[in-house]
Amino acid sequence: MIPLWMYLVVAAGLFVIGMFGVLSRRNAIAILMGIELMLNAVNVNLVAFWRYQTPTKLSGQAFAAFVFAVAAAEAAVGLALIIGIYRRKRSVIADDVNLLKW
Amino acid sequence: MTGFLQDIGLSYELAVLVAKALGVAVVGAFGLLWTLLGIWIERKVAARFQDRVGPNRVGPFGLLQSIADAVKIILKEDIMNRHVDRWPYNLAPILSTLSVMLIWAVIPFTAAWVGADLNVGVLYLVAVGSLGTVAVIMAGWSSNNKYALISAFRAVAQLISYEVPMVISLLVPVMLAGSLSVQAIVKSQHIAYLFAVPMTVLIFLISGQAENGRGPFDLLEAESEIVAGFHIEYSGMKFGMFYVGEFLHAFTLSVLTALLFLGGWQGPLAEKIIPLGFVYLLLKSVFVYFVLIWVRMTLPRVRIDHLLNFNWKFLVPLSLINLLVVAFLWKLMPDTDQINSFADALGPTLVLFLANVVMFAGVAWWLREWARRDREHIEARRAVVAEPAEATAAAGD
Amino acid sequence: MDITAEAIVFLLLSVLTLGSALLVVTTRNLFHAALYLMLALFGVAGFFVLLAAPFLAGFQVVVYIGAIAVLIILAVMLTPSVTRLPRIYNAQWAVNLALAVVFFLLLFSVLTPVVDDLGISGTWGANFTQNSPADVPASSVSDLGEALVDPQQYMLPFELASVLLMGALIGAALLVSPTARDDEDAPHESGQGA
Amino acid sequence: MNVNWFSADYLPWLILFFPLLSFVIIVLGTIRNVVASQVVAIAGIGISWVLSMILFAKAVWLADETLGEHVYGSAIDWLHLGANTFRMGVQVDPLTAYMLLMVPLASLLIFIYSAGYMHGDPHEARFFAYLSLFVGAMLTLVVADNLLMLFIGWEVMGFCSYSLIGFWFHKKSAMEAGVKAFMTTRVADVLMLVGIGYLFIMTGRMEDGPGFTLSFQDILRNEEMLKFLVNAQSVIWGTSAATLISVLLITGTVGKSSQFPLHVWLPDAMEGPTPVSAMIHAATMVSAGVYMIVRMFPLLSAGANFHHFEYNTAMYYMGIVGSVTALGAAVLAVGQSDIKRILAYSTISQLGYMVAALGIGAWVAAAFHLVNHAFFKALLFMASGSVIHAMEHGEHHAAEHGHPHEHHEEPDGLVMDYCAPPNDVNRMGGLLHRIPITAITMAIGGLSLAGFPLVTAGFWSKDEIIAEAWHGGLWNDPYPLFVLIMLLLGALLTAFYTARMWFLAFWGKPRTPAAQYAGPGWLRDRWVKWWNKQPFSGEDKLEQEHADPVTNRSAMLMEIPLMVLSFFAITGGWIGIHKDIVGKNPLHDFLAPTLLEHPEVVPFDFTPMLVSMIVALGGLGLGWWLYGRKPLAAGQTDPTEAALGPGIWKMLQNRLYIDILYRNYIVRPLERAAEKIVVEGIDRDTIDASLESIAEAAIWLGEAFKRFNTVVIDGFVDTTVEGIGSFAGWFRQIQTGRIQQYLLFVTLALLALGTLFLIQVR
Repeated sequence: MIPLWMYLVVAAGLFVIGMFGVLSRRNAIAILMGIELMLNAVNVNLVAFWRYQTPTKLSGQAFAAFVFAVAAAEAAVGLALIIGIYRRKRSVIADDVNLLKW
Repeated sequence: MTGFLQDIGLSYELAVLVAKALGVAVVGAFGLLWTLLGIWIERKVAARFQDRVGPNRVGPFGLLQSIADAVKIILKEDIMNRHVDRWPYNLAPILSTLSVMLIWAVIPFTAAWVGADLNVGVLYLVAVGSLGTVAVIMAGWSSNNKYALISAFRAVAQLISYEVPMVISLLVPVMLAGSLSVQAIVKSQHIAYLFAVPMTVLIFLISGQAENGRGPFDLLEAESEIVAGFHIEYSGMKFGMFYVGEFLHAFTLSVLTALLFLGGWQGPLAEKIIPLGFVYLLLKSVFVYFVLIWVRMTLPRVRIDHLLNFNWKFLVPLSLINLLVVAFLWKLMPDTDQINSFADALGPTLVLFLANVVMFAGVAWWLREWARRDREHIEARRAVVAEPAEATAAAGD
Repeated sequence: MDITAEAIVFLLLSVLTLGSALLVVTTRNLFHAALYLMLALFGVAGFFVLLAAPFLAGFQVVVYIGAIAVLIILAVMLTPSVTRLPRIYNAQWAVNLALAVVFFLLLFSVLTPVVDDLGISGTWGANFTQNSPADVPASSVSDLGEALVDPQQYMLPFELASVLLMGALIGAALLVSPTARDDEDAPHESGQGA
Repeated sequence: MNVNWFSADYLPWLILFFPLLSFVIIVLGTIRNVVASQVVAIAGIGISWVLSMILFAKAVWLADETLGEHVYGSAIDWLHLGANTFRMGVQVDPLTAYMLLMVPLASLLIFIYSAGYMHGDPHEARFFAYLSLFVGAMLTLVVADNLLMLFIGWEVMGFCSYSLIGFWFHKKSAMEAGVKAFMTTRVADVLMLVGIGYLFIMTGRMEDGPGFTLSFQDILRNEEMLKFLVNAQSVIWGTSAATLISVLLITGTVGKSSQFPLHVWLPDAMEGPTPVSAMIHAATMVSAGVYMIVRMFPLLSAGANFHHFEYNTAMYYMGIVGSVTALGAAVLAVGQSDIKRILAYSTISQLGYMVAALGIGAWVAAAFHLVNHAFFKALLFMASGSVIHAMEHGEHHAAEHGHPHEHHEEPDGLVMDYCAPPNDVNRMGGLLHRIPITAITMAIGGLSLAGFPLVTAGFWSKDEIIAEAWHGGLWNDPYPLFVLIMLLLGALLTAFYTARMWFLAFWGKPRTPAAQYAGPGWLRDRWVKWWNKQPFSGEDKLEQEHADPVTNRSAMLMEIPLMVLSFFAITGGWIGIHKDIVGKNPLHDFLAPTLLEHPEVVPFDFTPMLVSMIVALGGLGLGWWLYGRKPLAAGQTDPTEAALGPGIWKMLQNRLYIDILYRNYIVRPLERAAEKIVVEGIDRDTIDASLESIAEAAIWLGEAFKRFNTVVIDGFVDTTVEGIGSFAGWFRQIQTGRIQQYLLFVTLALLALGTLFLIQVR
């Protein structure tokens, strides 16, 4: 079978890619997509560990399920915020929303 | 099948692969062929509702009309606008048909014929069904056309909204059967669930119809408003594939209803003579499909705000209440996990049926109150609108 | 590692997932990016199937592809004027790229025995080389269901998650409700367009 | 401690407790609510009165010699002073019981009267709080079983009199009157405190004695103690300790009871509300002084054998001061036109009677007159308050009828002959028809004051004093004779000015519009109609109620106490009629056991009685002749003024210039001396100068510190702060508001942490 570390490396790659997206994309929606990628990487990790380390205990799956719930909430609120900001400022560039500074 | 293939010298894995591929081919071919027949049936029935004759020129009773249409549509020129978003535009029709065909993978046609008896079958149904949404969105967006985009917006709003009551109503047979597997659900129906939970069936049918964008909920392709909607820019076989996808979607809904609530392939001697189950399933599905055509041909199209209001303010709460009532009663009744015969199922079915009757009465009362309030509201507004006119008239004098 | 069917599938899924993820962060057209995101998520669902978690796979498709990705597409469609920005990255993207690479190398060095094989370091790896796990119990789906509502296990987080979702539902509705824009000070471009 | 609070031993505590409790409740709780304050105050004194009556009944029941021997009472340890302990306690002997008959009753009636009189005053609740405290202090003083506790009550009363006289503190004259009363009595109180202290020391010096003590039982009922005090040499050469202590204590009374020469505060004290005057003149303040010397009489008369006309210094002191005061105040009263001031001087005069009576050993008579005087003086003051009320009302009423208000300047400070318009008897006249109840009750009180023969209380008590003086004067001892003559002259003048006051106020025709319209109230108007033989119609009643529905209640509240007191002003004296006339003198029998040595009863002699009758009737007759026969008309000169001539009259009106004398030769020089010596010499040039040099040194030192502070500490702190500030200014630039930059930092931190973790694992 496939060794565990391969899953982990794939998840790490996914995470890093998502992280790059989050850090670099100007569009807020694209940032949100990056976040989704990172969350999925975490999920892959969780499930992979569950599968390889504790297949009889369902902690990994349960946590993945909670990550789903959190991701759904985050997407809903995040997108609502982005649309609200867009209505107000006609922009979804994250750097344009920089009022909160010195 | 695998055994036969191994006998002729194939390795186990390869045998399985070939068998699966054959199964897929058979199922897919059946689906497409059935489409031709189904379209003829639908056209005939619709014609009857509209006091027409329907197709009657090609072949006996116009039976070959669909084939003629298919030939025509395949031969038509495939026009592609220069400004379309190429990849999504081309992928959308495929995805549209594919999402339906994928559903068929878990459908148990008989006691033995089932593509893949997944233990998360119902979840699979929901998951794959939601892919159809993506197809519509992709088509609507990539066409680079205002009407198509509006249609895509409507699709998102409508399909995501109606997915909620549909999934909730799907939970009811899952709960009653104690399994997510479709085959298990079919097998557990010693009495068809229609008699136990008619309310759930109703909710499922309504929300399913909306999911398909058919019947009174066909806002996605409302010809009078947005000139065919998301597939406005498609022609030729791409359009044909949308058409096939839509039809299959609707028919799949009938099949699912038959499976989940009408006992599927179950019927007299269905377990002895395996193919008989297929006939039963087909009959039940066609019956449901007839009902759906009936609804579609009878009711006028609803407005988008009505559509969403109806869903969020009526259907979702109702489905939740329904789920709670059924779950509560099911938990209350003894030995519900050991129903192995018609006699075992009789008692719980009766109880649930009575509860449904009570719920129906409540819903009827609720709707009446709602309508009354609506009427009063409208009248009050009418009075408010009318009064200033009189006042200005009086001032003018 | 032998070249088994599973390995091939894994390889394909990896390429699919990582490739589409890369496209998600690099594509200029956000709509395409969202579609690629769907693809990446689909790949993750495939991993779940491979990891014997079909329930989560179904969940992944329903929640992520059917709901979250579609919502993202909706957001993209609602903000049409910015789908084709002149620049898609901000000023710090080079730093980010370097950082991401370093981060990945760090993780890679920790996770894999490859580093050991290369002789770079003898003791870094945490040893994730196990490749023949025990079988998953047949009842894992129903076990998961029971675990989520078992007071001894995950009932509290489960209920909290439902409260969170409810809050998110209400919050999102409130944020985009028409009455919430009353105090708007930005000019209405849409009003002038007509 | 297991205490039965309703045994006679503990009941006195409760008697003084309830008014004090009312004070606390009003001050802390109901100060904002007038009605509640009234109820609380009246309930407090009412309970006290009921308890006093119970106690009095018990004492009378036990009216034999045993009450003198074994008084009711209890005491607690209060203050431990090394080997000694001050004990606080209460006792009830016959004298206390007799006082308890008068004080709570008069106070209760004054309280009820106040509820009507003070109606509408914005600070009515405060007024009742002070009244309650006043009564509580007086009751403390009355039931005290030692001199220290008595002194506490004494001083609290001093404070209350100050507060109540200056109750209308926005009025400058009232405020100054309060200060005057307080300061004048303070002079005496200091001397009295010295006396108490000296007594305390002397008792401790007695061998085989009770040790340091101030207890009445230990001192006054202890023959050896009295003998020791008489024989002990005092610090002043030639006087015994007893004499010195007595003189000091009597001086306290001179201040408290307003005797010459410290009488000046009392006439001014009526700047306070009239119920306060009634309180001070009758129930509490001035009575306290006399009560104290009555109480201490065994000590004051120690060494004297007055039954055989051998007097000691203290008695001479009392006799001379008292008789001079009795006559002098009476003379001054004749020249006053302010109704309250007339009564004030009459009080001084009557107190002089009591002090003089003690000076000749007439102990029972002094106590007798004290209580009787309290009753009729309370009556007179409250009646005068009613008159003033009526006059004020009349003034408003007259203004409504078109007579303009007379705007009068109120005196700013000490103006001798100022007389507030509503108080001026010259502006009255004919009030008998306007306020008949007041007129009649006032007539009763006046007759009692004048000593109208045989009927009134005043006659019997005054007669007893005169009889005692007569008895001494018969032996050709000049001292009793002097007292007798002074008192007789005083009695004559008392009758005269009483008659003058009453006739001026109530007789004849109204001399001003205010007097013409004087007096509201349903009862009064009803009486007016009845008196004028007019029917009192329902219409009249409606009109009245419409006009002033509240005043009717006040008027009623004010008149009830008058009627009750009228009863006591007459009958109060009947308990002390000489036993040779009616066969038994219950008062004398009751009071006598108080003293260790029972006072003898002077044999009955008809002559002094006849003389006093003649004096009283003569004075009244003279008054009637001058003022009643043909009533004073408006604008007419006072007949007395005409008879005496303007010089003497003016002198009388200016109170014989005593107040001005004090002001010019005592107060002002003292003030100047204080200014020169204390303020300038000591305070400014010595203390201030030294303080200033210290301050300058401190300032110099402060400057040095300041320099150190600015340069070193501030420099350090400023540099730190500026460094932090500039660093922050540079550092805040990382807060760009760009979320992705923040995330970059987070990631960097994560990377750093991860690396660190890895290194550690290694």
